Amino acid sequence: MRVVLLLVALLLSGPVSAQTVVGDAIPQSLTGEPGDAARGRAVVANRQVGLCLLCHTGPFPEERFQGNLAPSLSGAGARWSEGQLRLRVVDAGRLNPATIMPPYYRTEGLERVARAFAGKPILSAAQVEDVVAFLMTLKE
Amino acid sequence: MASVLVNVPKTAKRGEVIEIKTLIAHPMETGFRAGPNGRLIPRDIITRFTCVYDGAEVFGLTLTPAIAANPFIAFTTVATQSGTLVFRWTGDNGFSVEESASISVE
Amino acid sequence: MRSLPAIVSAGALAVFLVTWAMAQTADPRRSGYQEMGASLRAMQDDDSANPGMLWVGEGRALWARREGAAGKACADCHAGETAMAGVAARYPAFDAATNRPIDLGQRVNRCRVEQQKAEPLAPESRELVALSAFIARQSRGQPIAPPDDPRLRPFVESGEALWRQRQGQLNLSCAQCHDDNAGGRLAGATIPQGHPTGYPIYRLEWQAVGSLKRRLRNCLVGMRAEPYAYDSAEYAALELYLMSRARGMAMEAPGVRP
Amino acid sequence: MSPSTRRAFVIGSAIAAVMPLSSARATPEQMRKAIEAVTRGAKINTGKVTLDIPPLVENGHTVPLSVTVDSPMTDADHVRAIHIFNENNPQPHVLHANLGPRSGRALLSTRIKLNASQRIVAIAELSDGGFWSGAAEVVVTLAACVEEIV
Repeated sequence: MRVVLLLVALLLSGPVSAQTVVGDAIPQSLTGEPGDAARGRAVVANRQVGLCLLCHTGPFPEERFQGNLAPSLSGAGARWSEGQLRLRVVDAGRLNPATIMPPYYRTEGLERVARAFAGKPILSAAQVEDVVAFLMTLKE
Repeated sequence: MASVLVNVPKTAKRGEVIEIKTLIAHPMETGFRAGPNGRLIPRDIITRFTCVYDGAEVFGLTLTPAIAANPFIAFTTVATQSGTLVFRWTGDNGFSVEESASISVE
Repeated sequence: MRSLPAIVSAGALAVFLVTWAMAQTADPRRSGYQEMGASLRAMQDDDSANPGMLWVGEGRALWARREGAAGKACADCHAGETAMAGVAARYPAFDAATNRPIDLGQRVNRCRVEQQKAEPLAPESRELVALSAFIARQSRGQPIAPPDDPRLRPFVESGEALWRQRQGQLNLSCAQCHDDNAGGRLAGATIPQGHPTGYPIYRLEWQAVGSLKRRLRNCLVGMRAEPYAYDSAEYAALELYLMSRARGMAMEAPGVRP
Repeated sequence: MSPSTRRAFVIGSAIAAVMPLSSARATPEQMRKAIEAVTRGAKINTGKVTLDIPPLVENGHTVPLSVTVDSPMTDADHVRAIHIFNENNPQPHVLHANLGPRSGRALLSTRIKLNASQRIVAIAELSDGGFWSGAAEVVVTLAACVEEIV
């Protein structure tokens, strides 16, 4: 058990773990585990962590002042597969280089990142999985 | 140096209601905010503003941390006679500023 | 000397005329002033309610104060409330001594060092911001008029390149928000087009007056990018590009912005 | 400044800077008690008081507010005091102003801080001992591109 934990720690200690892109999707979980939709909802709604509602609207009746720069998150889980959502969260720029959507799980190829954030992705692998799990619940 | 702006009409007719506007530079630190070290920044606010005109206090305001920084206070008074309006702001840490403006009443 | 109310109404009239003229030519550019609610517009419009005027007043006092080994005041050379009219509308300008553009605050410091024999003021210090506000106030209503100096052209171009460069952990460029998505809502805030019409501005978020550089710094911090040093060539280039982009728009200093 | 102390990186949320401690917030109940402390339990009539405050506030740091009271402001019939209360800042009693017949009109303008959308109440104390009130609902939006505390 101790050995396994150590391996996980090593894998997660790098800036980002490897991802395999297949078509327009990342089929495999970044952590090897399914995410938690409730935690994912909290990440999406948090304006300091997920930042999502600065640009997107979504089914968050308790959240005032959602942005209108990007499509509504409602129905995301019906429009896209889990793997497609994962790639869009990890690095939407791979699908649309001009997107304003930040790359949530990429540390390479960024310019002049503030010292406090250098080498760190916006979300951890576990947070990405939680967000993907939550988005998959948005069927309408 | 506390920076102050008061706007009082130079002249008025006797009995006319005049509007007075004041601004004063002050941080109005609430005492509820944490500084960069995580500790609360001590309260530093103006607590009282008065206007004395023709020997009487014609307006007074008690301020709390909820008043915005660089307080703006506007009110009215009746032009009674030519003379001086004296404005005074007092507050935490011995803050005390006085400014005056003269008015000519016909 | 003209009375202050006369200057105020002349300035307000000029703002109106420039804005009106722009409306006639269907200029799509909008000042951040136009994105604000009525109460904040009223706060800017009334000099006896605009908190930025506190800084203008401090700047006026500093303008008249003797400084440095030369014992000279700014007012000894530039007397009166209108001596600097139009000047802020023409900065940043090319500085032959350093072969690069300098902004208004840097120009004030040049005068302090060379004429007053005084220490330069720190960038974004209360004194420098106050002096800048006093100077910029004298250009209110005048059209933004960056100098047509060929030596500035490469800096305008590098400023535009910086404007379009993605940066920070969020990988955003200025242009993505303020060109492509201006008028949209970032959470509760309407994204302005980013014209430097009101600087220095009293920003409610700061509860103080600050320069365009401080505002640019805010955006960089928001993008999670490393801010430039205050006296860097990058800010001067960005300022220069923004002034050229806003050419002809009316100066509003001291503006009020959320 | 160490990274952990920065409040930066926040594109939204001016709230932390205004009043960071959620435990320090007042409640509608505390506002009711603060009002009672002023009126000493007297009946509060609705009317006469107009509270002018923008329904949509762009930054809670500085919210312009005006109160006018319908009163002749004579020796016999005038407003003695105007109070402002809120239900969500750390302290419910925001200010009180002393007025009198020499005010000419019952008018007060100032600017306050609001840490969230909430209800604001203005109460006027008249020379006959009566209390009158007016209220307004205010929605506070979040500032964009907030700077860290310097």
